[in-house]
Amino acid sequence: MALLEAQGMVGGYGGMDILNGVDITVDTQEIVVIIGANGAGKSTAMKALFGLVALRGGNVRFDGADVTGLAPNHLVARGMGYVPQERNVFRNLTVRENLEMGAFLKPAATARVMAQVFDLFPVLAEKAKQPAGELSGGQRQMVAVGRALMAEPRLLMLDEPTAGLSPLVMEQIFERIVAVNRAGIGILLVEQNARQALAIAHRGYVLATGRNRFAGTAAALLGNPDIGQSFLGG
Amino acid sequence: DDTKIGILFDITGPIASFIPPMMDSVTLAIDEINDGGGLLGGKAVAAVGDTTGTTQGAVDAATKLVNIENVPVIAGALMSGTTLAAANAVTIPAGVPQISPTATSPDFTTLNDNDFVFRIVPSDAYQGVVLARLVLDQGIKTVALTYANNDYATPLATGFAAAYKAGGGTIAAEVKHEEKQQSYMSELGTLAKDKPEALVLIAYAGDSGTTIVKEALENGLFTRFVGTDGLRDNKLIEQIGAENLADSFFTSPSAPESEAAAAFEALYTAKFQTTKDKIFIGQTYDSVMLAALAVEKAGSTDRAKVRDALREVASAPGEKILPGEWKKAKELLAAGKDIDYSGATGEMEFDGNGDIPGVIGHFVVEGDGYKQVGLVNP
Amino acid sequence: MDITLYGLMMYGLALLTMMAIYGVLCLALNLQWGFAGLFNAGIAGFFAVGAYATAILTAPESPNHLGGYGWPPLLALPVAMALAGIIAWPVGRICLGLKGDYLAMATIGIAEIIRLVFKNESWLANGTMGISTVPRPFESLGQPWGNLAFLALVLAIVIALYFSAERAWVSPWGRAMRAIRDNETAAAAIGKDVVRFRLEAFVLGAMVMGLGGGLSAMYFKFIGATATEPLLTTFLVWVMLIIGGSGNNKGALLGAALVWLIWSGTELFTNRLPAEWITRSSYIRTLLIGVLLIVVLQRFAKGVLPERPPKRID
Amino acid sequence: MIRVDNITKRFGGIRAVDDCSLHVTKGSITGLIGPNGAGKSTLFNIIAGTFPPDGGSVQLDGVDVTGWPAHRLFRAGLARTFQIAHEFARMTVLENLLAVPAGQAGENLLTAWTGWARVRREEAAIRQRAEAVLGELRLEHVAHELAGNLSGGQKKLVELARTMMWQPKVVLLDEIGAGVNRTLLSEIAGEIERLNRDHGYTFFVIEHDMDLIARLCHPVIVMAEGRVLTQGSMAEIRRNEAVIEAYLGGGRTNQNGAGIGAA
Amino acid sequence: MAEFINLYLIPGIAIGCIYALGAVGISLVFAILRFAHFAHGDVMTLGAYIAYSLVAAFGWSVYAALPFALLGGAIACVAIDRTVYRPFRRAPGIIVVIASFGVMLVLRSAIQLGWGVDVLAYETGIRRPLPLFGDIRMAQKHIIIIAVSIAIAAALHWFLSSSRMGKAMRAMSDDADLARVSGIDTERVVRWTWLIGGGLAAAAGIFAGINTKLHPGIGWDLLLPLFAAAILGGIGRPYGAIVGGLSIGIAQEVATYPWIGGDPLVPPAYKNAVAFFVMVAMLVWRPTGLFKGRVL
Ligand SMILES: Nc1ncnc2c1ncn2[C@@H]1O[C@H](COP(=O)(O)OP(=O)(O)OP(=O)(O)O)[C@@H](O)[C@H]1O
Ligand SMILES: Nc1ncnc2c1ncn2[C@@H]1O[C@H](COP(=O)(O)OP(=O)(O)OP(=O)(O)O)[C@@H](O)[C@H]1O
Ligand SMILES: [Mg+2]
Ligand SMILES: [Mg+2]
Repeated sequence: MALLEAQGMVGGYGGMDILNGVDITVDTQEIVVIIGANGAGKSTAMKALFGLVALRGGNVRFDGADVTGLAPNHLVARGMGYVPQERNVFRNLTVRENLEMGAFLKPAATARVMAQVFDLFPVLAEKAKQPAGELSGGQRQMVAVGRALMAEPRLLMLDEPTAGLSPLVMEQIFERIVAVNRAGIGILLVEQNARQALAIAHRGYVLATGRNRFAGTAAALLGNPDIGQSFLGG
Repeated sequence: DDTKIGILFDITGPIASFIPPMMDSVTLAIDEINDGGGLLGGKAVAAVGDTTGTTQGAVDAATKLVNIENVPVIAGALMSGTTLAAANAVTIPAGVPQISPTATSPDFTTLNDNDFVFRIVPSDAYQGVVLARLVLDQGIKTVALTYANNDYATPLATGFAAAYKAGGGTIAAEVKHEEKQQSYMSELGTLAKDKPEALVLIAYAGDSGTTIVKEALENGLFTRFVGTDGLRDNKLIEQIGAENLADSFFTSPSAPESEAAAAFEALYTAKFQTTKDKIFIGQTYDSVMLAALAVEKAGSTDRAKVRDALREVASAPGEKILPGEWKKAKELLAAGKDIDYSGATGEMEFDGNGDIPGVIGHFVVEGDGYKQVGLVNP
Repeated sequence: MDITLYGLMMYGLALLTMMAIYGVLCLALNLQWGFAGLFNAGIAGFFAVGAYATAILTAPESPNHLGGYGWPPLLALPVAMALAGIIAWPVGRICLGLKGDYLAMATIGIAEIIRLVFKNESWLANGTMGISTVPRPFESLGQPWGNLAFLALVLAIVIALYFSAERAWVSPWGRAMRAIRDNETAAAAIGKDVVRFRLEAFVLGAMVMGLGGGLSAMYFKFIGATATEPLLTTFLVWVMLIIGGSGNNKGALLGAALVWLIWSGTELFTNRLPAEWITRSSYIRTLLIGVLLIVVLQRFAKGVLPERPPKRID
Repeated sequence: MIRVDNITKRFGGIRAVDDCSLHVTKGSITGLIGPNGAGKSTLFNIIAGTFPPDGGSVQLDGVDVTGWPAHRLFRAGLARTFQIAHEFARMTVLENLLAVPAGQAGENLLTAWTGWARVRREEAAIRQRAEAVLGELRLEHVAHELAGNLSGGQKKLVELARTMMWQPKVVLLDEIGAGVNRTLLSEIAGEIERLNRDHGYTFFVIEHDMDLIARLCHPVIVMAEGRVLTQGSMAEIRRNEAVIEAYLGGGRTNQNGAGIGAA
Repeated sequence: MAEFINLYLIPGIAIGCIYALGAVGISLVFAILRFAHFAHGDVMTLGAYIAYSLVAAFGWSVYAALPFALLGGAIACVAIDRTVYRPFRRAPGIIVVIASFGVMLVLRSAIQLGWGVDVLAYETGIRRPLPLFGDIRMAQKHIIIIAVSIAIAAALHWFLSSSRMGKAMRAMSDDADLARVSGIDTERVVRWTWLIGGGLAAAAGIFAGINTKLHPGIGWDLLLPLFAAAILGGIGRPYGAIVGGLSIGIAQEVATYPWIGGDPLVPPAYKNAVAFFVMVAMLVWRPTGLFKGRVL
């Protein structure tokens, strides 16, 4: 059974529709990537899934239950985790506090999970007491991913988690995503580093102007010359 | 037809706490007029405007009274600043007579007003001089002086200080204070430094007055206070306790023959069940009564005529009219007789500037109220 | 009802005059807030400088305060503006480095200090007693022509200000200003001298606030301590601008008109309350004003006329 | 073109840039890479005058510009983008560009009031240029959208577009690639090459996308812990053990694909 | 010296405590909801009047009424938030400031309608201050005001630093959207903010009433110094607000001491100017307040 299943999402900001019917499914144990041009509506789709953009049509089911329109804190409680594309760290809180906030609904496991996060991103342990706003762009991105992992979600939604990361760290993040996924967590990923993302993914979607353009296995998308031409940089 | 009397009061804003009993006084006057045969063949109606205690609000409210309510005459405003603004910007140019019950600023004396602006309290310049006389008469040779930084207290204090020094008194310390503060202990520290005999305190009881008296007593800095009409308020006795004010004394505009004052007192008590004198209610009543008498005398709502009639009904000669005698006044006027209103707060003999000379009473605390123990002449 | 046409007209004149004077203040504030994002909460201070300067310059000589120089009113206004600007310049130099709300509090603090100086230094402006001999232009024409002429003067000023502000809004100057408002680091990185632009907006706005002060001193023919209370000269202007729509000069004017209508007009209704409510009607009026402001705001959360990017220049 | 000598910048206890010296030659496209937190953006901010250094000096075209405010540097010919997009959020995309050229006549209020004809003429020229830039970056359809409403990648494009509105001598690009679609990015790379070739702009580029760096930049400077680690061609850099360890990693995800993943 | 402590310093501290309690609420609201709450002074007034009603109705001491009035102020704030401010959650701060201006007018006139405009007092008569040591004396009310303020500050410190809700407030003050994404129920945080801010405001209002007397303008008259205190401490910094309140309260009293010669250093009519001067000077020196404000 699909962990996350969204059908015919229509919605946007103010009066304007950005999504004109987007379907997205993520199965348990699956890594799914969304790619598309800038402004295609990828982030908007993620926000809609997470109850941050009001939907005028379509519905979202998580774990079998209809969660359309539920507030984010309920979604987090049900096991969804989300890392936004922009403004994804608490800039004035220290790194440690940022991670603690990630575990807000599961305080008991804080110490254990935080150790894991520090394992993954050792630099964060060094900077644990520094306000996240003073970190370099890449370091912040690590904090953001770490924060989402703290809640031990069953579905992790990442909006361009590797933007601005060094190749080494990008590699590590993708590795970790795979590891997290192996632990039974579904992953939904928006990426512009699309080749690398597709390399670890099972399936992928291509969005264009708020609609599903292509969908298929990662290998199929990578192999499609049209997609390579228009979205993967040739 | 009903006839409107404009009431321009500072209902909200800094002196809001004085207003309710004054409004009762307005009601008292209006009811009396209507019970005694009405005004100009109809009823008298109060058209109320709220200055909000600011220049802008005063001008706005006065504009509405003059133009929308079309009043022939206005009683008000109360604070000197709002009264001046309303007069300058609205009533004088429009030619509407205005009678302030309480505006004490000396500026009114010299105001270029085409004789449209009157007031029925003596100028601060005058009360200040009288206060100085009284303090000297009580044998007090050195005082500390503090006054609120507002348009009521400042000229009074200036007048007092000049007259007191001229009369041989010494002002050991003089401090101007802002109203609405949370504490006046530091001011009192300065004032009490040379241990003067008494504290002359010119402020409203409802504002800084009570606080200063209280803090001074609690800290043993002063035991004797000298106040003016702003302080001579029952709130002071309620909150401080009469026993703590035994040595203190006050001045306030008053009536020479207490016949009129007593008549008013009886009327007010009968209607509002309280024997305690409330501040400025007499002046309010008088201003409304004068306004109505002038309209009645003028026989129309023509504003210039009302203004001319005002002096006639207010001044001698003529048959004395006391508070509560509207009916009599109306009959006399109908018969073409001259009348002379004798107000709750004194004879209303306007001079050329629209001021009254006024009589100042000397008050002390007795029982749980104030008692007039004499009149003071400068 | 004894409402007369003449009375209505006179009230209308007064209403329009007040709206226009507040319109001047709103345009000034829009220049600072709507254009440059400067949170000036010290309108009262510059208003006071303009008002007192006008009063001192135009009033006849008096022993109670400085001067009384008896200048012709129309000569005094530019000087009042200049004085407000001269005060604003160092204030701006010191404070414009402050961000948002800190700037607001600093300016409010300075305005209060200015107010207290006028209130306490009686040699300067007769302290709390104020100056009650300020002449109003055209008053010799009598009523209603004098009032009408004065209104025409104020309206002419408002119109001139409005068109100047509109031109400034569409011009590259306004664009640079908005860029600075949105992101000062980036604006500096594209070559905008942030300090200079801000100071220009601040000083210009303060001068116009001084003009508003001068006009209102003339209109009231009186300037005293209560005329410069922040409630009516700072906060109400903010209410007007925000309700009308900041970043929109038309909104600024509309806000001034609408809010003043609410402020003043409510009394006409509460005055119709039964006689027993005589004391309370004023509180009810305040209540009504508050409720109306909230309702309008909930209905128009971006102001009645929200900010729009200017049309292209051509 | 840019000469950085012994620049140091401390934030509290940490030295973000530590006695760093480097040189960007005129007409080059110089790359700056290094681990996250190496101090690259901080160095850019110092060069561009966004904040002053604690020590050291910066020269632009032979002139000592240390401590110059940002707006003055821009006028001296230095344009830059921000890593985290600094768009003018309540202005349209078009206006974001129109605001750029320095010294517009209409930026003087008196001229705006009195010399409208001149302002109009100037504006027409600026607008033409802006429209061309928008076209090149695929932003024409959002020209009248408020910049604050753009998607993350579009905002980065606006950053880049602003530098193209001005004829600078040198452009500092701080990770314009992050979040930008790869196909579009390679077109942007072409544009950068064209500007460099045809107009002689010098570029100084921070980027984590090695494909882009390899295609565009020579030389490439590697920073780590606030200092220059090494410098050379991309091919040399790729072989440098220290760089691989600190920055490039195994490169498995990096070189087209055959990854670590489940696929 | 004794005179300095008795007449200048101690009243200054008491006033400072009142400022601090009010300013903490302003600061909290600022931190969480990002707007300057204009009606805060009138919430203070409301609290003071609720206490008065209890004193008048049951003959209680005002200190017994304090907890109930605190609750009253807190609940009133939550109610106001729901009816007025909630639609503005995503609106720019200035809009909400203006809405709170409307609330201020409504609250004040409601108080005037409900309780009248007369000047009232919790207790009447004269109470001599208690001798502490030497010539140092302290009024009972001042002892209580200062002691209760310290207790409240300590409780607040515990709440913000140790409780989960306190942490959630910190997160939300930093980035409300991200807090929601992290699973924090932001509306609950908002509710707690108002409960605390409203309660503290009520306490401040009651103390102001105890210190002097009660009238419908009591809170409004304190509003500007409260803002000054909140800003001085650094926006959104409750501890800063406490320090700011105390500094301003003490500075404005102590500045009128005759430090040089026999006259007050600053004429007392300029007391408020001192408060603002301190604030402006401070901001020039430290542009974001003593505690570098922005979040809790
Ligand atoms: N404003 C600041 N306050 C305190 N520390 C800062 C500040 N800005 C940057 N730092 C610190 O300085 C170091 C260098 O940061 P910088 O942003 O220059 O890195 P970078 O090389 O650009 O990294 P990235 O590739 O991730 O963007 C980092 O450790 C960061 O935490
Ligand atoms: N807050 C907003 N208000 C209005 N429009 C918005 C808002 N955020 C995004 N948009 C518009 O919605 C469209 C889709 O934006 P979205 O952020 O979903 O794109 P994206 O696919 O994530 O792009 P990118 O790869 O650049 O992040 C864009 O055209 C953008 O202009
Ligand atoms: Mg996106
Ligand atoms: Mg960087």
